[in-house]
Amino acid sequence: MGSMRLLPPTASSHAADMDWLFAALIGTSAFILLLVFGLMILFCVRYRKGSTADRGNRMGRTWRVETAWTIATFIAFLGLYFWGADLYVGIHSPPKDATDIYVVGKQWMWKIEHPGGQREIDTLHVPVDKPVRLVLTSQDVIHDFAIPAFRVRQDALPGRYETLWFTPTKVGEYRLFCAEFCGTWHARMGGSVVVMEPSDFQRWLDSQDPGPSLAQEGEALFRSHGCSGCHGTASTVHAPKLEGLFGRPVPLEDGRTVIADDRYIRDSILKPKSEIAAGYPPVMPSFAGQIGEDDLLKLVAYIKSLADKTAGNSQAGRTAGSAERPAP
Amino acid sequence: MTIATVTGKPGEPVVATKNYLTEEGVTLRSWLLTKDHKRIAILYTLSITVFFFVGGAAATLIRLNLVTPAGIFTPDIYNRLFTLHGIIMVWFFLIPSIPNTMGNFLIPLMIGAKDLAFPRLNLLSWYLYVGAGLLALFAILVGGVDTGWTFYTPFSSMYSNGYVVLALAAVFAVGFSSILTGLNFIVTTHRLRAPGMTWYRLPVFVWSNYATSVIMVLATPVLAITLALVAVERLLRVGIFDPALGGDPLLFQHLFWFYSHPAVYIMILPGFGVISEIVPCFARKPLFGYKFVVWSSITIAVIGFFVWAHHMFVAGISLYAGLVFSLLSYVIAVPSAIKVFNWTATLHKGWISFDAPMLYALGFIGLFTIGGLTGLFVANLAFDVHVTDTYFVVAHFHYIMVGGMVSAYFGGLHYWWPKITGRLYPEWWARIAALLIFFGFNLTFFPQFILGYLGMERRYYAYPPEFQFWNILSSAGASILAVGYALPLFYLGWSLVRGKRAGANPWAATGLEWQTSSPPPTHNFDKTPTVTRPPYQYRPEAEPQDA
Amino acid sequence: MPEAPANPMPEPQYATMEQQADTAAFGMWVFLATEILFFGGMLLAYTWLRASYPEGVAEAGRHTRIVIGSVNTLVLLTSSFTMAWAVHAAEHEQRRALVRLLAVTALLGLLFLGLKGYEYHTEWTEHLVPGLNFHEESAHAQAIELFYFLYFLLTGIHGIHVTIGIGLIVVMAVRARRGAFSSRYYTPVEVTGLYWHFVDIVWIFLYPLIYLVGRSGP
Amino acid sequence: MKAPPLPLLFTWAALLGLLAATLGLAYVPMPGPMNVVVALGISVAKALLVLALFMKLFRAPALTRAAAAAGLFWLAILFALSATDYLTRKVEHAGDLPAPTGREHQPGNR
Repeated sequence: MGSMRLLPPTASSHAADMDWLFAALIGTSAFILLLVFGLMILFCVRYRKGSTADRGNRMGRTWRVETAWTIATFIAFLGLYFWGADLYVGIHSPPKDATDIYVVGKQWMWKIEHPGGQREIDTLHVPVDKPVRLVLTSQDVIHDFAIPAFRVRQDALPGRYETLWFTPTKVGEYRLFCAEFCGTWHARMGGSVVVMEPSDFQRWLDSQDPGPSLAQEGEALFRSHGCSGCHGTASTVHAPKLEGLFGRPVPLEDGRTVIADDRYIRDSILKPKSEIAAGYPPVMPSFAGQIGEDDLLKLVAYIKSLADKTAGNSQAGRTAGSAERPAP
Repeated sequence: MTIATVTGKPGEPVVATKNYLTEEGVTLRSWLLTKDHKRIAILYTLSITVFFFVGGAAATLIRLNLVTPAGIFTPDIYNRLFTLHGIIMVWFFLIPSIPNTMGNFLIPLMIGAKDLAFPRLNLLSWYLYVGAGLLALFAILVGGVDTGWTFYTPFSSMYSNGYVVLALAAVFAVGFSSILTGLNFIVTTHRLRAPGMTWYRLPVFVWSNYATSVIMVLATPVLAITLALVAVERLLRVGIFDPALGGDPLLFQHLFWFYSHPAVYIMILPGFGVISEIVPCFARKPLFGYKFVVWSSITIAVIGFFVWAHHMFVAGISLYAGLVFSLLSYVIAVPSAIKVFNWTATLHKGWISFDAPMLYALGFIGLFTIGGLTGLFVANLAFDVHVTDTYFVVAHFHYIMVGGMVSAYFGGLHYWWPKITGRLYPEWWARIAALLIFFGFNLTFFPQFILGYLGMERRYYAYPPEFQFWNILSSAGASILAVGYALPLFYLGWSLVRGKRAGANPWAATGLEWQTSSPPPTHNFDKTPTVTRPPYQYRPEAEPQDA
Repeated sequence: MPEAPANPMPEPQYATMEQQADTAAFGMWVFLATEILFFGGMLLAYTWLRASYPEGVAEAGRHTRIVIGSVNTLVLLTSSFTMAWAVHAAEHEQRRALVRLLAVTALLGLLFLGLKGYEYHTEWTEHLVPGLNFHEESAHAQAIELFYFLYFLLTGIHGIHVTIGIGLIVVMAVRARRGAFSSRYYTPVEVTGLYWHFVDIVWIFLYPLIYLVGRSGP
Repeated sequence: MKAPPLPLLFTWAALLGLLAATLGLAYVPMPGPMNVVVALGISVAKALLVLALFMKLFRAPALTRAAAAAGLFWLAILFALSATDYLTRKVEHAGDLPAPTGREHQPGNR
């Protein structure tokens, strides 16, 4: 039998803030609860039928009391609202230097890919005291990536990216759950989050067979799906060149201009006719249904890796290799 | 309250010679084709009781399964159990519970009318309810629906096996039953009040059923069309809720919660009404701040529509939407708090007696206060990020729905039992049941708050071993609760045969329903009463006749 | 054979016929409020679709049969007019006029359904029925399919309402012929009229949302 | 059969006129969302005519008008509050955030 634990482990930068908020909520509630229960019990005893307590001078006008407690509760509630809202905005504002880790949910497992290409299932290794941002998506139904020890959770929806960030503060192993009902083995869709010292984490990273990086895999897919036939440097088809594209504005056929971000790349693969770059014929076929979510991530990563290239020099591996390592 | 004509002299027990139970005949046909609101209320009470125990049986099995971390049933059986529990309890017990039983019975009596405005629609509503209920049971038990009562897409539309379309059809149909009831209550309250029965002379029970009806009429159609869209998506594999088909699953959630959050108020507002009747009667004092209580009901009914996306704080809605919906959710907590303060203040300087209905009412106030206060927790944006979809939420809404609404249902049932059946129930048994329910309930659901904060997720047939301690406590409480809920079945049943005959007004209560005989005649009043005073004019010296 | 006296007694819960008549009309208005939200859910879905796939919806809109849609609008608007006239006739106890106008209204309703049925038929032959028989080469095929998905739902559910309305009107016509109504008692005709006008109003909004989308485009 | 009452006849004529107008204007290219605005504006005008004159709403008791208004008010709630999410949701899109590139850690860099 489990122990009589009252609080989950406190292991992220959000967790301590959340526990303070929890304490404030409990304090406010306890105050109201004791007030209501106390008065109720007091009245029930004092004014029970048959008691001789004085019942004279009953309150005639009630509106003053009513107004007073309406305003008092409203102000207390507003205070709690702003506190929670402030934290919520924080939970949704990842720091710039957060490391991105991709998470794809599918019935009934979490597939996790580190930026260096290391892959794991149902376990997430992260270094302590480093901000981490998870980019979540799902291959089938809605899942939810929940880490109670970090006090965070976020639905992973099919067809779009959601994000979630935290800074682990305590080395250890913590529970990971799927919190949105997703079918038969919903209760078994989870595992653990392992928080390690940075040096241990680096060792762990190195010991993993990283496989090709996301971008390198993306480059392979770029060829195997025939993308390079039109978008490649040697192609004769009049198709937009992808080198140096990412992050830049793209003028569209209908006069609008969009930034070539993750969404744009993703949509251009799945729904190529929706935002046609100005000056190009709308000839690209849709790849919707042919490329899975994890492959899409790789393609996007590849196109991103071409961001600071100029046409004619497209070797993802070399590009990636020459990039600087993350600050230790 | 001054009444022009009542059956018998005031203060004297009226032996009903002519009453609705026998007047139209006692054949099955006379019951199944009745247009009398009181008989339809009885039909509803019987069928709702059946569904309550079906849903309760599922709950018992759920708690049984959760005694061990590995679970006892297979995940598929467990998933069907909580789906059965959710669908039956929400649509076939909670939503119709008080409105369709006591509301149906009492609204015409309380406003001095002979029947509801549209008796045929009322009967049709019952047939829809029963038909839909049987269909839902068939779909879940035979076809095995495992979507949960929320039917989230794309799981429900594309991935779930089982008779999901039939279950959707059942909920669609019961929605129309609910709409017809709401429509009938709104129209009746507006058009059939007795002379002198002004709006501010209406009992709070009528007001809160009116507020409930507004929600029923305006929210339910959105649920109906949403579920229809899911069903078509499932049948045709084309639709607007599955991203693989070009749709948006959040659109489903918006439409679903546009109904299902206000539906929470459908479930609790009538309970407020019942408590507002019981507390003044047993405190022998007018309700404190009548107008505030009335207008907080109406405010809740309207603002209840403004808060739905607080179910979606981690579902992928925008940051801005989260900020708006959380603020609105805090706003709606205020009128709920006002009600609790008013009931408590009603006790002040009263002459309080602790008959069974009052015990249920006091239990309601306590449990609803805890449920409402934990609502502040889950409405809090940041806190919700930690506890959404955990047992914290489960405990929160069970405190409102079961601790609150079911207590109110039982309280009202005991309070009006003499009026409905003409018999008194054994008081001590009723008090024991009320106490068992209160303690059993707290033992069942309080540990779930702790489980939720620890991170135990909803809809898990198995869980990590460190959660077992609290789960065992919860399951132990559930067994006490089950006994508490089963008890009234026996002693109320017994009272039908052996109970002492009740007079017209055993509690010496005010209100038109107590001015006619028990059980009332088919058309309620021999002559339409005239009302000259506000409600709840209690005087301490008027003692209950049969107490 | 008259089925009911021209000045019937109110049902027991009402004091007077006037109270019963007013209550029935009010009940219908409350029901129409429900109906607004029923169609409202689909309209929100439509709005979402149009905001998400503007080009696809515009292209799909150009596929629709503008002639049938416009003629049908004309038919329904006219039927609403004859219905209003019928209520006026009932009020002034013009029994023959009432019966005829109700008949014309019902016939216009049937004409609407007939044209709608023909339209569905052409859409079937053009492979525009989502899920059952859909084939579209366009780049916006998915959006077009979703548009037609909502199109069939909206017009289908509207069509069910029209059918119910025709049924009610026929019943009213038969009862009117038997002399069931008088200037004191014509509530059922009035209430049926309210329902029919509502069905017309729904179509007034469906018409531009379905048939006029993207007409100014290429 | 007597002639129809003039108000009804005029209403009918006005409705047909508006129908012609909306049909014609639909083919006129207008900037931005103006086509939709015009089309829906004309629909609102038509609906008001039907409500006011065919359904006699403006002569109806206040209660009846309240019922009709309630339906529209709640429809407005549905649209307005859904819009708080849909009109602001892009902000949350992954594409707007600094995105991973797969460059940080490479085998060659070990």
